[in-house]
Amino acid sequence: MGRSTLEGRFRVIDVSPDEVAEVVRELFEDGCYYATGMGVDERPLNGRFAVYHAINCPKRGVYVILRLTAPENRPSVPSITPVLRGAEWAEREAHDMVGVTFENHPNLERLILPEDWPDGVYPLRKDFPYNRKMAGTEGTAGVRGERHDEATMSVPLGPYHPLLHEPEYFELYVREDRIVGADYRGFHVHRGMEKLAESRMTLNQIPFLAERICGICGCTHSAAYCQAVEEAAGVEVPERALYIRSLMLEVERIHSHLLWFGVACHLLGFDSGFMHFWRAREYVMDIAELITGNRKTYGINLVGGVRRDLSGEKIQKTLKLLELAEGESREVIDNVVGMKELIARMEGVGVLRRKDAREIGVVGPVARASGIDTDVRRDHPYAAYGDLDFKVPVYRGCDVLSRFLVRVDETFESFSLVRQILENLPDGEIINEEYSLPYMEFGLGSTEAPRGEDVHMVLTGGENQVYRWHPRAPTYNNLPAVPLMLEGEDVADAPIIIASIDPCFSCTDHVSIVDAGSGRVLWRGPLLEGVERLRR
Amino acid sequence: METRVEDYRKLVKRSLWVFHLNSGSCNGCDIEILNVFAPRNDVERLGIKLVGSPRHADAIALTGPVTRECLPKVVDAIKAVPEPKIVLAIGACACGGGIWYDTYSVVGGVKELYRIMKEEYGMEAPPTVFIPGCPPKPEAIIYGVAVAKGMIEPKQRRMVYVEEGGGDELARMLEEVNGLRHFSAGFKVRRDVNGT
Amino acid sequence: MWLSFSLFILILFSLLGLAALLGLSRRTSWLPALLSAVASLMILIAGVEGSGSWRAGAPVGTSILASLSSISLGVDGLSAFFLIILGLIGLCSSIYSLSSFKHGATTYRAAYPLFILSMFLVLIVRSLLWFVIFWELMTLFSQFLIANGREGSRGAALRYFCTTKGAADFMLLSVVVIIWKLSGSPAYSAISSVLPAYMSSHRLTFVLISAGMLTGLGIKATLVPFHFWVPDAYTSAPGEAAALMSGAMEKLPVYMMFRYLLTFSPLSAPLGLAVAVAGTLTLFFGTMFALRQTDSKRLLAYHSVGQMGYIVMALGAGLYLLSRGYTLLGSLALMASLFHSLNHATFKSLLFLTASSVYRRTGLRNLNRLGGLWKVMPLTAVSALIGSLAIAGVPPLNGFVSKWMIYVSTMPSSTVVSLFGALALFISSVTAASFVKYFTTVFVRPPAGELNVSGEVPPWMTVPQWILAALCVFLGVYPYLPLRAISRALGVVGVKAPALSSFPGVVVPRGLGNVAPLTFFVFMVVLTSILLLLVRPVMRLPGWTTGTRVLRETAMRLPAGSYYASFEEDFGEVYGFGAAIRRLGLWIVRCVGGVARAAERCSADMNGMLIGAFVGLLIFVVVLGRGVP
Amino acid sequence: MMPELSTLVNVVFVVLFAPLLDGIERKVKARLQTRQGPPVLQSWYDLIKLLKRPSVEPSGSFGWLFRLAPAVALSSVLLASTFVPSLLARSMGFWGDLIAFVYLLALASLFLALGGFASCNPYAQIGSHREISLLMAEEFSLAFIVAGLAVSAGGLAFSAMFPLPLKASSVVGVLAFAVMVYVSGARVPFDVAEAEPEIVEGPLIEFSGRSLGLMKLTAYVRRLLLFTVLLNFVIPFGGVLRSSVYVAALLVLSAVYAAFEAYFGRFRTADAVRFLKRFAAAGFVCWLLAVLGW
Repeated sequence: MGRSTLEGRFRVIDVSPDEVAEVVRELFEDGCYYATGMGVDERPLNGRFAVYHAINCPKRGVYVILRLTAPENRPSVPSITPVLRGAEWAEREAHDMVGVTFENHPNLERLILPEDWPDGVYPLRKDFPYNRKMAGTEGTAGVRGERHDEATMSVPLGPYHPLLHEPEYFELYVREDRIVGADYRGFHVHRGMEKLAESRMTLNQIPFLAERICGICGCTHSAAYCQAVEEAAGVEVPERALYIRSLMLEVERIHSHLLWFGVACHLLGFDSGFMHFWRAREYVMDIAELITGNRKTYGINLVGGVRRDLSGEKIQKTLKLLELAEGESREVIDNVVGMKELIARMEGVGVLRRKDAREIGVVGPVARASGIDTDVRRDHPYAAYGDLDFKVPVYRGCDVLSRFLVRVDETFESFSLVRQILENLPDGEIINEEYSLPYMEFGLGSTEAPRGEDVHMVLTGGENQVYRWHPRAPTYNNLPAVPLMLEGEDVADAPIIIASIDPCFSCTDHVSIVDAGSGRVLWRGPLLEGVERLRR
Repeated sequence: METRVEDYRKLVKRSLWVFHLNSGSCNGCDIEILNVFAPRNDVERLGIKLVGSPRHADAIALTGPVTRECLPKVVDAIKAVPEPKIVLAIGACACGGGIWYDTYSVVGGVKELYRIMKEEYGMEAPPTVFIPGCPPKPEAIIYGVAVAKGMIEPKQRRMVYVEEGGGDELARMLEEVNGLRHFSAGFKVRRDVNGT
Repeated sequence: MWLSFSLFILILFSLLGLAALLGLSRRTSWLPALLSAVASLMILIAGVEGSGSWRAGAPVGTSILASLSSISLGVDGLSAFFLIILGLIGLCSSIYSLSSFKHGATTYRAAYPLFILSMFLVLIVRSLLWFVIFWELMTLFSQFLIANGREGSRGAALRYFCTTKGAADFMLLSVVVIIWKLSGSPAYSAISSVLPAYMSSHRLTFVLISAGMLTGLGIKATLVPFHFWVPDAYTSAPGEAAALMSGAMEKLPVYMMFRYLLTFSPLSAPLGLAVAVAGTLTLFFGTMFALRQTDSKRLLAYHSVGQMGYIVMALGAGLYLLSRGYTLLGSLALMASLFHSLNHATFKSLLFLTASSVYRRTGLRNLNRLGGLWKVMPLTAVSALIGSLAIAGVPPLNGFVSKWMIYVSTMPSSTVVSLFGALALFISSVTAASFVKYFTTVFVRPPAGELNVSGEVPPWMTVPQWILAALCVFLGVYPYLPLRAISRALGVVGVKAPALSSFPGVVVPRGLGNVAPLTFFVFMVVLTSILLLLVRPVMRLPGWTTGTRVLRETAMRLPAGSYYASFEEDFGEVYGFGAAIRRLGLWIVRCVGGVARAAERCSADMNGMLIGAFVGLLIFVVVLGRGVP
Repeated sequence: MMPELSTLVNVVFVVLFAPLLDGIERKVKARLQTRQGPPVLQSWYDLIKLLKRPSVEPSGSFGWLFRLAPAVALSSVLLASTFVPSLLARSMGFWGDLIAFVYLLALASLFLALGGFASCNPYAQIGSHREISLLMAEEFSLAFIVAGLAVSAGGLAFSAMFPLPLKASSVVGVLAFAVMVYVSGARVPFDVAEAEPEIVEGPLIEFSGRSLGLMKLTAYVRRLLLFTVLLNFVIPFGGVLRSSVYVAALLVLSAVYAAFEAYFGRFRTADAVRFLKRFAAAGFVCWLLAVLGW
């Protein structure tokens, strides 16, 4: 017994360059938003470059994939950024990594690669060996003070600021203790994962690679990847495997949210909160270790199913641990919610209005805190979520507190989901290895990560390989909202505001983005100049 | 070199302040580093503290495979920690580059990093403790830190077995061992050099 | 004194007169400065000598016109104390002028020595009539120091003129004439023997005369709400002139207040309280406004206002406490007031000189733009640091000792004055904050852009700064010398100063308070040196900016406008209230100075106005003079 | 005992005991966070390590001021410890009074901030200006409390104030002063100047090794001295009994304060200033009671 939960999840449409803008506009007016896009070097197949735009239509429960191609000698397609702002980075990413030019793109600057990366070398083209190292290791981003004047101060935040245990760089412009603008420079964690996957990895190694996109929410990435391949190959996944996948996804959500609560408390100077939340979280880590053998990067998902089964004894133990975790979490959260000073530091801070949220296309708890009712688990059911009963919390406060509360509600929904899964776990196989991989079949998998919608696109490559794999993490969509949230806030609130989207840069940075509060991206000119100055 | 390490161990025996340096990690190791400060493991009881500024640090907890973009900043950060210092290379990526050790945008672990530091910045590599794992469990991290503090001796040791009359082979091996010295420094080597 | 008084005055007159004449010539610009310096030195020596035997001049006549033909001069303890201040500040700013005079306008160079001369005369006359006349002259000459041809200086001078001349001096003059009428003679001795008794029986006269006298003096003493002329005037005056005005000229109203309040008028608690309230308002609003300034000289000017508040508050509190029977506390407060006058003169002129040095080298007063000058101008920087710490009241520098005396004399009294002491303590921290800002924005953190600075100012500019800096330390560490002069000064106005010195500490009896600045100094210097040896850094590394390379260092600087933004936001109502008070002050001055307002309307021309003022003054004196017996 | 000798004992006690007190506070906080926590001597271990390590000077810094800052800061608190009776009741009391004490602590803060500015680090600059903002707000509250206590005791010298006469105003004043001890000790939520996750320990960011050790010691001594003055206000007797009561009370106080600290999040600077502005009312009440003679 088995089924593919993903039937009718997406529709691929070949569009001609002339009509793409019109199609996109129609979709946009229909309430869709831009999910992700990728450039593909299809020259070995047909001598052309292709661009895939994935557009999410939550109302219809379907992703529309628009495919554009361009000949090898003139790799240029029309840009859809003028119609749909959300496509800007995806197009620039394709330009940077594959070398496709987008006509009429407002700002086709370098996006992902370091500043001293040579021009005209595109890592995701098939003729680029994945392990070629480029000369030059000088730094790139630095304090530029682009929008600086004598009455403002540039405050560098990162890459090694204790706020984030990840290398990312924000530059805040501060005037009289208020933030008047913010720039962001990502890319620090770009590890060449997509190239690695299509060059050196086999189909069933990639789930492990995908888990290492992010150490916090890796399971959701591997699940999304597996779903994409299953969709492309039409693999029937056993029910039990789907339940176990959901189980791990929910366990991961609980651990991620508890982690976030702890970090948020720490950022607000409430270290006791950090300690108590992490104590509660430790039980969740135990659950993960019990079920998968590892505390994180579970390595549970494979194409066609999962790797480890659950015994009755483990279920009993898990339930016991779950009770402990839930009890302690509730106690700590009740205490924290009762702390007036702490709540006051979150209330009305980092406001992202619903209108802005929609335009930027934020996902996950950030969207739900701004009154947008969206959840991939409900809108595009996958794994076992179609059978499970859960609520999607939506708050309208638009501030950090709302994001906090959304996560609180979600955490307890997840506790209930884990319980439902364990109680209704169907019998049967845990993996279906009887499938054949078609050549050049497109697949899309999406999951609701703790941080929001997570989209993976796959082009299968036969020979037990993928031809192209493109993951998109939720932080990619949420980050552009941060400068908006920061504007006009007290500089002391910057950490909690940045943290309020629960940013996961390593997720984002396999692709990465640039955003400037002004909408301008200011890297190249002044940056190279700066490098020159450093050399002198 | 050996005496320096002994001095260092004496210095940090009861108090070790660690600066966390993420050179492009996936967060797995970073979260586990935070985890050892959480109540269950609570390494503050061993006098270990996470500090925000490298100026205050005695040791660097390096995670990640050192991406190309991070490289100069990582070098700056290592430079910013006053001597004497050691590096705790935490996780598979930091130890050897992990799954992406040879991709175009990754330098590939501390060893490569030290080579570049030496060649391009003229910096001596600090003594290093390797804590492998993906991510290493909190217990492993605590073990590594305890080794660094001299609370326990590392179980692994560098040993060189040489056959009689090795000749050229011996010279090559000794050269290799010498090349390793700066980052093994009597703590722990990543692989034993077994000569046969 | 080996010199007879007449000879002394004659020498001073010729020195300063010659200086003024020479100032008219462009070539030997250092000569008038040198002559002024010599004259100031003589004044200083005279002040230190404080000869009570110096008397000169004929007895005062019976009518104004007759009185004008004779003049009575003399030095007593009180005027000697203020002569010390005048001599000291005059000396330092004149030395400073040695190399700065060549930039000034001719009128400026000519007026400078005459300004010193007129201040000297104000201090040594023994008749209220001549006091007013020299006071007028002093205002007149100070005018030229402000209107020196720089941009905006004319407007500033106009405002200064309208306020001080229009409102203050006319009011002062009329009050003086009334006093004379009441006491029958303008001589101090005559007034002090007749007036107190008269005024204690005529309360209304007492109130009116005191109000007029204190308003007239208060405007010059920059009391809130009459402080609005200060920032503009001090910003447009060159540094050494601002130092002279802030250091010396502002102290002259204090001198007259001491005379008036302690010898001309009866001791009265409400009057003391009123003065103390005025002082408290001044110190509070002056300093709170100073905190917000982003122009170096405006900041100093507002602090000048604030510090005058301390002096006047202590004076008022002293009066109040004396009249309420707290003899010890009252006399201590009066001592504190005088001591703070001296201290304020030293550190404020020092700070004005440093601001001026910076201005001369960079052409900037904007604290948002300035920065990093320690590396270029280390001598100025260190003296500015000492000055900043002194005004901030850091122990054991002089600002601390006098402020400490103020707190010790006010706080323990179980009267409302205790609250004023508390406010002064708070304001002291605001002063410290403000000078952390002044010092760090000018000398420490990086500038907003490349500053085109050629190096340290010439030695003639650094020497006076260092003299004053050394004084800031000396007066604090060894306060016994100034305290001796102060007891003598207080003796003149009939207050017996308590014996405080108990080496090495200053101990106020009955457990009121005690401090040992000399011990502090020795302890701090020794321990700090030991620790400095201990922490000698072994390496230099690039600054840690959380891993980011710095491409533009100047971007990462706290702008002066951002300092203490949260604090200012939370104390926002203070600023609203302060602005309202300022408007009130302007309104009062407009009402009082109707005459001046007419002048202001009819003439934008400075010369015309001056002539008009003189004519007005003459008419006033002659017309009123007739009525006096 | 001679006052000189007893002062020496006091200074040595303060220096030795202050880090220990911090260790106790860390232990208490750890227990409240369900952790075992560091050994009570941990702050001492940290300090010894720091003092053994060399210090670094940032290359863009203003060397003299940067070096001077920790030295002056520590000297000023040590100077304060010479005339505040701590372990032994006799000390160089005539060296200074409450005003001198307040000023010396402010001097330490001032040089902490100046050192921060001298390092030219953006975070240090932000931290330093926060430190001074908070200092001003603290003095606003403290000034009224000091005035109230001065009126109540009839003087500012320690001879008059230790112990305070038993009056309503003294009680209010001591309670208010106890709050100021908490605030002045840069404890959460008033540690805005050295907030680690926001501005990387603010003014201290560039200090390392010995100079950092001196700064830390300054902070510990400062906390201990604040406790000491608070206890001196209330301990009415002398002799051995006083010393033992004093030490016991120190331990209890620091445990209580640490426990409070574990249950707060950090304020924004503006919030902290606003709190202190309002708290001045308590000082005013104390003053009013004192003037009324209660």
